[in-house]
Amino acid sequence: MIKIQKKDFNLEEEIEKIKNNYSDIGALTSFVGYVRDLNKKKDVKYLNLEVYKEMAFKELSKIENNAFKKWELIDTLIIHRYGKLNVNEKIVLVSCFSQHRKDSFDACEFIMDYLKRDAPFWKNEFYYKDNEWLENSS
Amino acid sequence: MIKIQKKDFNLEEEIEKIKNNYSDIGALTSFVGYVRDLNKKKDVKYLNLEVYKEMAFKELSKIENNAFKKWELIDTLIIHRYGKLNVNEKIVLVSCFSQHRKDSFDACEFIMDYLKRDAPFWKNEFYYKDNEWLENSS
Amino acid sequence: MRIRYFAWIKDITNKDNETIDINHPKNLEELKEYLENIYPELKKHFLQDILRFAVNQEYVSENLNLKPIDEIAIFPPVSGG
Amino acid sequence: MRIRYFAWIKDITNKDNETIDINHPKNLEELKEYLENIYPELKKHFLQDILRFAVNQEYVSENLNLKPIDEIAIFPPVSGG
Repeated sequence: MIKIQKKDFNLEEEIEKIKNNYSDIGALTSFVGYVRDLNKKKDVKYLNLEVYKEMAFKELSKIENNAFKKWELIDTLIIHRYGKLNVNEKIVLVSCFSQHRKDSFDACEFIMDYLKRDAPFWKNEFYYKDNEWLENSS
Repeated sequence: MIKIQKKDFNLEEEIEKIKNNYSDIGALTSFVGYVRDLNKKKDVKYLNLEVYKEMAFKELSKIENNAFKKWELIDTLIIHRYGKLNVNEKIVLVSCFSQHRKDSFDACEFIMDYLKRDAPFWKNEFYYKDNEWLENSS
Repeated sequence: MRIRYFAWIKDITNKDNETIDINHPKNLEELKEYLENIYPELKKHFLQDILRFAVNQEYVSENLNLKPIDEIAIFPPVSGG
Repeated sequence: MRIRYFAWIKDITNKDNETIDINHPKNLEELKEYLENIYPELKKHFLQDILRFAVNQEYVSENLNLKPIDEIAIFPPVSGG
Protein backbone atom coordinates (compact mmCIF):
# COMPACT_ATOMS: atom_id res chain seq x y z
CA MET A 1 0.00 0.00 0.00
CA ILE A 2 1.21 3.48 -0.88
CA LYS A 3 -0.05 6.63 0.82
CA ILE A 4 1.06 10.15 -0.07
CA GLN A 5 -0.46 12.55 2.41
CA LYS A 6 -0.05 15.84 4.26
CA LYS A 7 -1.14 14.64 7.66
CA ASP A 8 0.87 12.81 10.31
CA PHE A 9 0.32 9.11 10.94
CA ASN A 10 0.33 6.74 13.93
CA LEU A 11 2.83 3.88 13.57
CA GLU A 12 0.84 1.40 15.66
CA GLU A 13 -2.41 2.05 13.78
CA GLU A 14 -0.93 2.03 10.28
CA ILE A 15 1.05 -1.14 10.93
CA GLU A 16 -1.82 -2.95 12.66
CA LYS A 17 -4.14 -2.18 9.71
CA ILE A 18 -1.82 -4.23 7.49
CA LYS A 19 -0.82 -6.86 10.07
CA ASN A 20 -4.52 -7.63 10.79
CA ASN A 21 -4.92 -9.08 7.29
CA TYR A 22 -2.40 -11.90 7.82
CA SER A 23 -1.52 -14.49 10.46
CA ASP A 24 1.62 -15.78 8.75
CA ILE A 25 3.69 -12.63 9.35
CA GLY A 26 6.65 -13.37 11.61
CA ALA A 27 8.84 -10.36 10.82
CA LEU A 28 8.37 -6.64 10.19
CA THR A 29 11.12 -4.16 9.45
CA SER A 30 10.12 -0.49 9.39
CA PHE A 31 12.04 2.64 8.60
CA VAL A 32 10.93 6.09 9.75
CA GLY A 33 12.55 9.30 8.54
CA TYR A 34 12.25 12.44 10.70
CA VAL A 35 12.96 16.16 10.19
CA ARG A 36 16.24 16.90 12.02
CA ASP A 37 16.97 20.16 13.84
CA LEU A 38 20.34 20.64 12.19
CA ASN A 39 21.43 20.14 8.58
CA LYS A 40 24.36 21.55 6.62
CA LYS A 41 25.42 22.98 10.03
CA LYS A 42 22.40 25.28 10.06
CA ASP A 43 19.43 25.29 12.45
CA VAL A 44 16.37 24.02 10.62
CA LYS A 45 13.02 25.77 11.18
CA TYR A 46 10.91 23.52 8.99
CA LEU A 47 10.76 21.76 5.62
CA ASN A 48 8.48 22.39 2.73
CA LEU A 49 8.18 19.07 0.97
CA GLU A 50 7.06 19.13 -2.65
CA VAL A 51 5.81 16.10 -4.54
CA TYR A 52 4.95 15.14 -8.12
CA LYS A 53 2.11 13.01 -6.84
CA GLU A 54 1.03 11.05 -9.92
CA MET A 55 4.63 10.11 -10.67
CA ALA A 56 5.43 9.36 -7.02
CA PHE A 57 2.68 6.71 -6.94
CA LYS A 58 4.00 5.13 -10.15
CA GLU A 59 7.61 5.23 -9.05
CA LEU A 60 6.95 3.84 -5.55
CA SER A 61 4.80 1.05 -7.05
CA LYS A 62 7.69 0.08 -9.32
CA ILE A 63 10.11 0.01 -6.39
CA GLU A 64 7.64 -2.09 -4.32
CA ASN A 65 7.21 -4.51 -7.23
CA ASN A 66 10.96 -4.90 -7.56
CA ALA A 67 11.20 -5.67 -3.83
CA PHE A 68 8.47 -8.33 -4.20
CA LYS A 69 10.45 -9.92 -7.04
CA LYS A 70 13.68 -10.02 -5.05
CA TRP A 71 12.42 -11.15 -1.62
CA GLU A 72 9.70 -13.27 -0.02
CA LEU A 73 7.36 -10.52 1.15
CA ILE A 74 3.81 -10.77 2.46
CA ASP A 75 2.96 -7.06 2.23
CA THR A 76 4.54 -3.60 2.18
CA LEU A 77 3.44 -0.15 3.32
CA ILE A 78 4.91 3.17 2.21
CA ILE A 79 3.65 6.47 3.64
CA HIS A 80 5.32 9.67 2.44
CA ARG A 81 4.21 13.08 3.64
CA TYR A 82 4.40 16.39 1.82
CA GLY A 83 3.73 20.05 2.65
CA LYS A 84 5.08 21.89 5.68
CA LEU A 85 6.88 19.63 8.14
CA ASN A 86 8.37 20.90 11.38
CA VAL A 87 11.50 19.63 13.15
CA ASN A 88 10.84 16.24 14.84
CA GLU A 89 7.93 15.38 12.53
CA LYS A 90 7.83 12.09 10.63
CA ILE A 91 8.50 12.36 6.89
CA VAL A 92 8.30 8.78 5.68
CA LEU A 93 7.46 5.24 6.76
CA VAL A 94 8.50 2.10 4.88
CA SER A 95 7.30 -1.22 6.37
CA CYS A 96 8.08 -4.68 4.97
CA PHE A 97 6.16 -7.69 6.29
CA SER A 98 7.50 -11.23 5.78
CA GLN A 99 7.71 -14.65 7.36
CA HIS A 100 11.43 -14.42 8.10
CA ARG A 101 13.48 -11.44 9.22
CA LYS A 102 16.18 -11.35 6.54
CA ASP A 103 13.62 -10.69 3.79
CA SER A 104 12.04 -7.80 5.68
CA PHE A 105 15.41 -6.18 6.54
CA ASP A 106 16.79 -6.40 3.01
CA ALA A 107 13.56 -5.30 1.30
CA CYS A 108 13.11 -2.32 3.64
CA GLU A 109 16.63 -1.04 3.00
CA PHE A 110 16.22 -1.61 -0.76
CA ILE A 111 12.96 0.35 -0.89
CA MET A 112 14.48 3.22 1.11
CA ASP A 113 17.55 3.37 -1.15
CA TYR A 114 15.46 3.54 -4.33
CA LEU A 115 12.89 5.88 -2.81
CA LYS A 116 15.75 8.28 -1.95
CA ARG A 117 17.15 7.98 -5.47
CA ASP A 118 14.06 8.05 -7.64
CA ALA A 119 10.83 9.03 -5.89
CA PRO A 120 9.90 12.59 -7.03
CA PHE A 121 9.89 14.46 -3.72
CA TRP A 122 11.90 17.61 -3.00
CA LYS A 123 12.78 19.07 0.37
CA ASN A 124 12.96 22.84 0.63
CA GLU A 125 14.66 23.31 4.00
CA PHE A 126 14.03 26.61 5.79
CA TYR A 127 16.67 27.94 8.17
CA TYR A 128 16.44 31.06 10.29
CA LYS A 129 17.89 33.30 7.59
CA ASP A 130 17.43 31.50 4.28
CA ASN A 131 16.28 28.31 2.63
CA GLU A 132 17.77 25.62 0.39
CA TRP A 133 16.53 22.89 -1.93
CA LEU A 134 18.18 19.62 -0.89
CA GLU A 135 19.50 16.82 -3.06
CA ASN A 136 19.90 13.21 -1.95
CA SER A 137 23.42 11.91 -2.36
CA SER A 138 23.44 8.83 -4.56
CA MET B 1 16.55 1.11 26.97
CA ILE B 2 15.72 -2.53 27.62
CA LYS B 3 12.30 -3.74 28.73
CA ILE B 4 11.41 -7.34 29.48
CA GLN B 5 7.70 -7.55 30.12
CA LYS B 6 4.59 -9.72 29.88
CA LYS B 7 2.24 -7.09 28.51
CA ASP B 8 1.79 -5.92 24.94
CA PHE B 9 3.16 -2.54 23.83
CA ASN B 10 2.12 0.24 21.45
CA LEU B 11 4.72 0.98 18.76
CA GLU B 12 3.83 4.66 18.39
CA GLU B 13 3.93 5.31 22.15
CA GLU B 14 7.14 3.39 22.85
CA ILE B 15 8.97 4.97 19.93
CA GLU B 16 7.72 8.49 20.66
CA LYS B 17 8.90 8.20 24.29
CA ILE B 18 12.46 7.80 23.01
CA LYS B 19 12.19 10.14 20.00
CA ASN B 20 10.90 12.98 22.24
CA ASN B 21 14.30 13.17 23.96
CA TYR B 22 16.20 14.16 20.80
CA SER B 23 15.84 16.53 17.86
CA ASP B 24 18.82 15.27 15.89
CA ILE B 25 17.28 11.90 14.99
CA GLY B 26 16.82 11.58 11.22
CA ALA B 27 16.47 7.82 10.92
CA LEU B 28 14.80 5.00 12.83
CA THR B 29 14.87 1.33 11.88
CA SER B 30 12.61 -0.97 13.88
CA PHE B 31 12.10 -4.70 13.82
CA VAL B 32 8.99 -6.38 15.21
CA GLY B 33 8.68 -10.15 15.62
CA TYR B 34 5.19 -11.71 15.73
CA VAL B 35 3.79 -15.13 16.66
CA ARG B 36 2.96 -16.90 13.38
CA ASP B 37 -0.02 -19.21 12.89
CA LEU B 38 2.04 -21.96 11.33
CA ASN B 39 5.46 -23.36 12.23
CA LYS B 40 7.12 -26.69 11.47
CA LYS B 41 4.03 -27.26 9.28
CA LYS B 42 1.82 -27.38 12.36
CA ASP B 43 -0.96 -24.98 13.41
CA VAL B 44 0.22 -22.94 16.34
CA LYS B 45 -2.21 -22.27 19.20
CA TYR B 46 0.08 -20.10 21.32
CA LEU B 47 3.60 -19.75 22.65
CA ASN B 48 4.82 -19.93 26.17
CA LEU B 49 7.91 -17.77 26.28
CA GLU B 50 10.34 -18.39 29.11
CA VAL B 51 13.09 -15.98 30.10
CA TYR B 52 16.14 -15.93 32.38
CA LYS B 53 15.43 -12.32 33.21
CA GLU B 54 18.58 -11.23 35.07
CA MET B 55 20.78 -12.70 32.37
CA ALA B 56 18.60 -11.37 29.54
CA PHE B 57 19.14 -7.80 30.76
CA LYS B 58 22.90 -8.33 30.95
CA GLU B 59 23.10 -10.03 27.57
CA LEU B 60 20.93 -7.46 25.76
CA SER B 61 22.97 -4.62 27.34
CA LYS B 62 26.14 -6.18 25.98
CA ILE B 63 24.63 -6.48 22.51
CA GLU B 64 23.43 -2.86 22.64
CA ASN B 65 26.88 -1.69 23.75
CA ASN B 66 28.49 -3.54 20.88
CA ALA B 67 26.09 -1.87 18.44
CA PHE B 68 26.97 1.56 19.89
CA LYS B 69 30.66 0.79 19.35
CA LYS B 70 30.15 -0.25 15.74
CA TRP B 71 27.71 2.43 14.52
CA GLU B 72 26.79 6.06 15.10
CA LEU B 73 23.66 5.61 17.18
CA ILE B 74 21.68 8.16 19.17
CA ASP B 75 19.57 5.68 21.17
CA THR B 76 18.20 2.14 21.08
CA LEU B 77 15.11 0.42 22.44
CA ILE B 78 14.62 -3.30 22.98
CA ILE B 79 11.33 -4.70 24.27
CA HIS B 80 11.03 -8.48 24.65
CA ARG B 81 7.88 -10.10 25.98
CA TYR B 82 7.54 -13.37 27.90
CA GLY B 83 4.69 -15.54 29.17
CA LYS B 84 1.74 -16.73 27.10
CA LEU B 85 1.64 -15.15 23.63
CA ASN B 86 -1.14 -15.90 21.15
CA VAL B 87 -0.87 -16.05 17.35
CA ASN B 88 -0.53 -12.52 15.87
CA GLU B 89 0.84 -11.02 19.07
CA LYS B 90 4.08 -9.04 19.10
CA ILE B 91 7.06 -10.84 20.67
CA VAL B 92 9.90 -8.36 20.31
CA LEU B 93 10.73 -4.81 19.23
CA VAL B 94 14.22 -3.55 18.40
CA SER B 95 14.49 0.14 17.46
CA CYS B 96 17.71 1.94 16.48
CA PHE B 97 17.72 5.75 16.29
CA SER B 98 20.47 7.58 14.39
CA GLN B 99 21.16 10.62 12.26
CA HIS B 100 21.60 8.65 9.03
CA ARG B 101 19.73 5.60 7.81
CA LYS B 102 22.60 3.19 7.17
CA ASP B 103 23.61 3.17 10.85
CA SER B 104 20.08 2.42 12.00
CA PHE B 105 19.56 -0.39 9.45
CA ASP B 106 22.86 -2.13 10.18
CA ALA B 107 22.60 -1.77 13.96
CA CYS B 108 19.01 -3.07 14.04
CA GLU B 109 19.90 -6.19 12.05
CA PHE B 110 23.02 -6.74 14.20
CA ILE B 111 21.05 -6.51 17.44
CA MET B 112 18.38 -8.93 16.13
CA ASP B 113 21.02 -11.44 14.99
CA TYR B 114 22.75 -11.48 18.37
CA LEU B 115 19.50 -11.39 20.33
CA LYS B 116 18.41 -14.52 18.42
CA ARG B 117 21.73 -16.21 19.11
CA ASP B 118 22.45 -15.29 22.72
CA ALA B 119 19.56 -13.71 24.62
CA PRO B 120 18.22 -16.31 27.10
CA PHE B 121 14.60 -16.68 25.96
CA TRP B 122 12.94 -19.97 25.02
CA LYS B 123 9.78 -20.48 23.01
CA ASN B 124 7.58 -23.40 23.97
CA GLU B 125 5.24 -23.61 21.00
CA PHE B 126 1.84 -25.22 21.60
CA TYR B 127 0.07 -26.93 18.69
CA TYR B 128 -3.35 -28.56 18.77
CA LYS B 129 -2.01 -31.95 19.81
CA ASP B 130 1.40 -31.36 21.35
CA ASN B 131 4.07 -28.81 22.09
CA GLU B 132 7.73 -28.27 21.26
CA TRP B 133 10.65 -26.24 22.58
CA LEU B 134 12.11 -24.26 19.68
CA GLU B 135 15.76 -23.53 18.89
CA ASN B 136 16.97 -20.60 16.82
CA SER B 137 19.10 -21.66 13.89
CA SER B 138 22.51 -20.02 14.06
CA MET C 1 1.65 19.10 -24.55
CA ARG C 2 1.80 19.95 -20.88
CA ILE C 3 5.11 20.79 -19.21
CA ARG C 4 5.45 20.60 -15.41
CA TYR C 5 8.22 22.16 -13.33
CA PHE C 6 9.23 21.20 -9.80
CA ALA C 7 11.41 22.51 -6.95
CA TRP C 8 13.77 25.34 -7.99
CA ILE C 9 12.98 24.93 -11.70
CA LYS C 10 9.78 26.82 -10.86
CA ASP C 11 11.90 29.79 -9.74
CA ILE C 12 13.40 29.95 -13.23
CA THR C 13 10.14 29.51 -15.13
CA ASN C 14 8.01 31.45 -12.64
CA LYS C 15 5.29 28.86 -13.10
CA ASP C 16 4.74 25.24 -12.15
CA ASN C 17 3.24 24.18 -15.46
CA GLU C 18 2.40 25.39 -18.93
CA THR C 19 0.87 24.04 -22.11
CA ILE C 20 2.57 24.21 -25.50
CA ASP C 21 -0.22 23.92 -28.02
CA ILE C 22 0.97 24.42 -31.59
CA ASN C 23 4.11 23.52 -33.51
CA HIS C 24 5.04 21.30 -30.59
CA PRO C 25 8.62 20.04 -30.30
CA LYS C 26 8.97 16.61 -31.90
CA ASN C 27 11.26 15.17 -29.28
CA LEU C 28 12.93 15.91 -25.96
CA GLU C 29 15.96 17.64 -27.49
CA GLU C 30 13.71 19.98 -29.48
CA LEU C 31 11.75 20.71 -26.31
CA LYS C 32 14.96 21.61 -24.46
CA GLU C 33 15.96 24.02 -27.25
CA TYR C 34 12.50 25.53 -27.21
CA LEU C 35 12.63 26.07 -23.43
CA GLU C 36 16.18 27.45 -23.48
CA ASN C 37 14.93 30.23 -25.72
CA ILE C 38 12.14 31.15 -23.34
CA TYR C 39 14.16 30.60 -20.14
CA PRO C 40 17.85 31.28 -20.89
CA GLU C 41 18.85 30.34 -17.35
CA LEU C 42 17.79 26.75 -17.99
CA LYS C 43 20.55 26.33 -20.58
CA LYS C 44 23.43 25.92 -18.10
CA HIS C 45 21.46 23.33 -16.13
CA PHE C 46 20.68 21.38 -19.29
CA LEU C 47 24.39 21.52 -20.19
CA GLN C 48 25.47 20.33 -16.74
CA ASP C 49 23.20 17.34 -17.23
CA ILE C 50 21.92 17.42 -13.66
CA LEU C 51 18.19 17.73 -14.35
CA ARG C 52 15.83 14.78 -14.73
CA PHE C 53 13.04 14.38 -17.27
CA ALA C 54 9.86 12.36 -17.09
CA VAL C 55 7.37 11.71 -19.88
CA ASN C 56 3.96 10.61 -18.65
CA GLN C 57 5.40 10.08 -15.17
CA GLU C 58 8.21 7.80 -16.32
CA TYR C 59 11.88 8.77 -16.27
CA VAL C 60 13.43 9.19 -19.73
CA SER C 61 17.10 9.53 -20.43
CA GLU C 62 17.02 9.20 -24.22
CA ASN C 63 15.75 11.59 -26.85
CA LEU C 64 12.20 10.26 -26.84
CA ASN C 65 9.71 11.40 -29.48
CA LEU C 66 6.91 13.46 -27.99
CA LYS C 67 3.17 13.46 -28.72
CA PRO C 68 0.81 16.38 -28.14
CA ILE C 69 -0.98 14.49 -25.35
CA ASP C 70 2.22 13.83 -23.39
CA GLU C 71 2.92 15.28 -19.96
CA ILE C 72 6.58 16.22 -19.64
CA ALA C 73 8.14 16.99 -16.25
CA ILE C 74 11.47 18.70 -15.63
CA PHE C 75 13.02 18.67 -12.19
CA PRO C 76 16.28 18.68 -10.21
CA PRO C 77 17.64 15.63 -8.33
CA VAL C 78 15.10 14.42 -5.80
CA SER C 79 15.39 14.63 -2.00
CA GLY C 80 12.56 12.57 -0.53
CA GLY C 81 12.69 10.05 2.28
CA MET D 1 25.75 -22.58 45.05
CA ARG D 2 22.49 -22.11 43.24
CA ILE D 3 21.74 -23.99 40.03
CA ARG D 4 18.98 -22.81 37.67
CA TYR D 5 17.37 -24.84 34.91
CA PHE D 6 15.45 -23.50 31.92
CA ALA D 7 13.19 -24.77 29.11
CA TRP D 8 13.17 -28.58 28.75
CA ILE D 9 16.02 -29.03 31.22
CA LYS D 10 13.37 -28.47 33.90
CA ASP D 11 11.52 -31.57 32.61
CA ILE D 12 14.62 -33.64 33.36
CA THR D 13 15.34 -32.14 36.77
CA ASN D 14 11.68 -31.66 37.74
CA LYS D 15 12.62 -28.32 39.25
CA ASP D 16 13.70 -24.93 37.99
CA ASN D 17 16.39 -24.37 40.61
CA GLU D 18 18.16 -25.99 43.53
CA THR D 19 20.91 -25.17 45.99
CA ILE D 20 23.97 -27.34 46.52
CA ASP D 21 25.27 -26.45 49.93
CA ILE D 22 28.10 -28.68 51.08
CA ASN D 23 31.06 -30.30 49.37
CA HIS D 24 30.29 -28.15 46.38
CA PRO D 25 31.86 -29.02 43.02
CA LYS D 26 35.09 -27.07 42.50
CA ASN D 27 34.54 -26.34 38.84
CA LEU D 28 32.06 -26.74 35.98
CA GLU D 29 33.23 -30.23 35.02
CA GLU D 30 32.80 -31.46 38.58
CA LEU D 31 29.34 -29.90 38.66
CA LYS D 32 28.39 -31.76 35.47
CA GLU D 33 29.56 -35.07 36.96
CA TYR D 34 27.64 -34.33 40.13
CA LEU D 35 24.44 -33.56 38.19
CA GLU D 36 24.80 -36.62 35.91
CA ASN D 37 24.63 -38.80 38.97
CA ILE D 38 21.42 -37.20 40.17
CA TYR D 39 19.85 -36.83 36.68
CA PRO D 40 21.21 -39.63 34.44
CA GLU D 41 19.27 -38.27 31.44
CA LEU D 42 21.41 -35.13 31.47
CA LYS D 43 24.49 -37.16 30.56
CA LYS D 44 23.69 -37.60 26.87
CA HIS D 45 22.96 -33.90 26.50
CA PHE D 46 26.26 -33.00 28.16
CA LEU D 47 28.03 -35.43 25.82
CA GLN D 48 26.32 -33.97 22.73
CA ASP D 49 27.66 -30.60 23.79
CA ILE D 50 24.42 -28.79 22.89
CA LEU D 51 23.65 -27.20 26.26
CA ARG D 52 24.81 -23.75 27.33
CA PHE D 53 26.16 -22.77 30.75
CA ALA D 54 26.16 -19.40 32.47
CA VAL D 55 27.90 -18.45 35.69
CA ASN D 56 26.51 -15.34 37.32
CA GLN D 57 24.54 -14.57 34.15
CA GLU D 58 27.55 -14.73 31.85
CA TYR D 59 28.11 -17.47 29.27
CA VAL D 60 31.03 -19.76 30.06
CA SER D 61 32.53 -22.29 27.70
CA GLU D 62 35.63 -23.21 29.68
CA ASN D 63 35.99 -25.23 32.85
CA LEU D 64 35.61 -22.25 35.18
CA ASN D 65 36.29 -22.63 38.92
CA LEU D 66 33.14 -22.22 40.98
CA LYS D 67 32.55 -20.42 44.25
CA PRO D 68 29.76 -21.20 46.75
CA ILE D 69 28.07 -17.85 46.04
CA ASP D 70 27.91 -18.43 42.28
CA GLU D 71 24.65 -18.81 40.36
CA ILE D 72 25.02 -21.42 37.64
CA ALA D 73 22.44 -21.77 34.85
CA ILE D 74 22.04 -24.71 32.50
CA PHE D 75 19.86 -24.39 29.42
CA PRO D 76 19.31 -25.54 25.83
CA PRO D 77 19.94 -23.32 22.76
CA VAL D 78 17.85 -20.15 22.99
CA SER D 79 14.87 -19.24 20.80
CA GLY D 80 13.97 -15.63 21.53
CA GLY D 81 13.19 -12.84 19.09
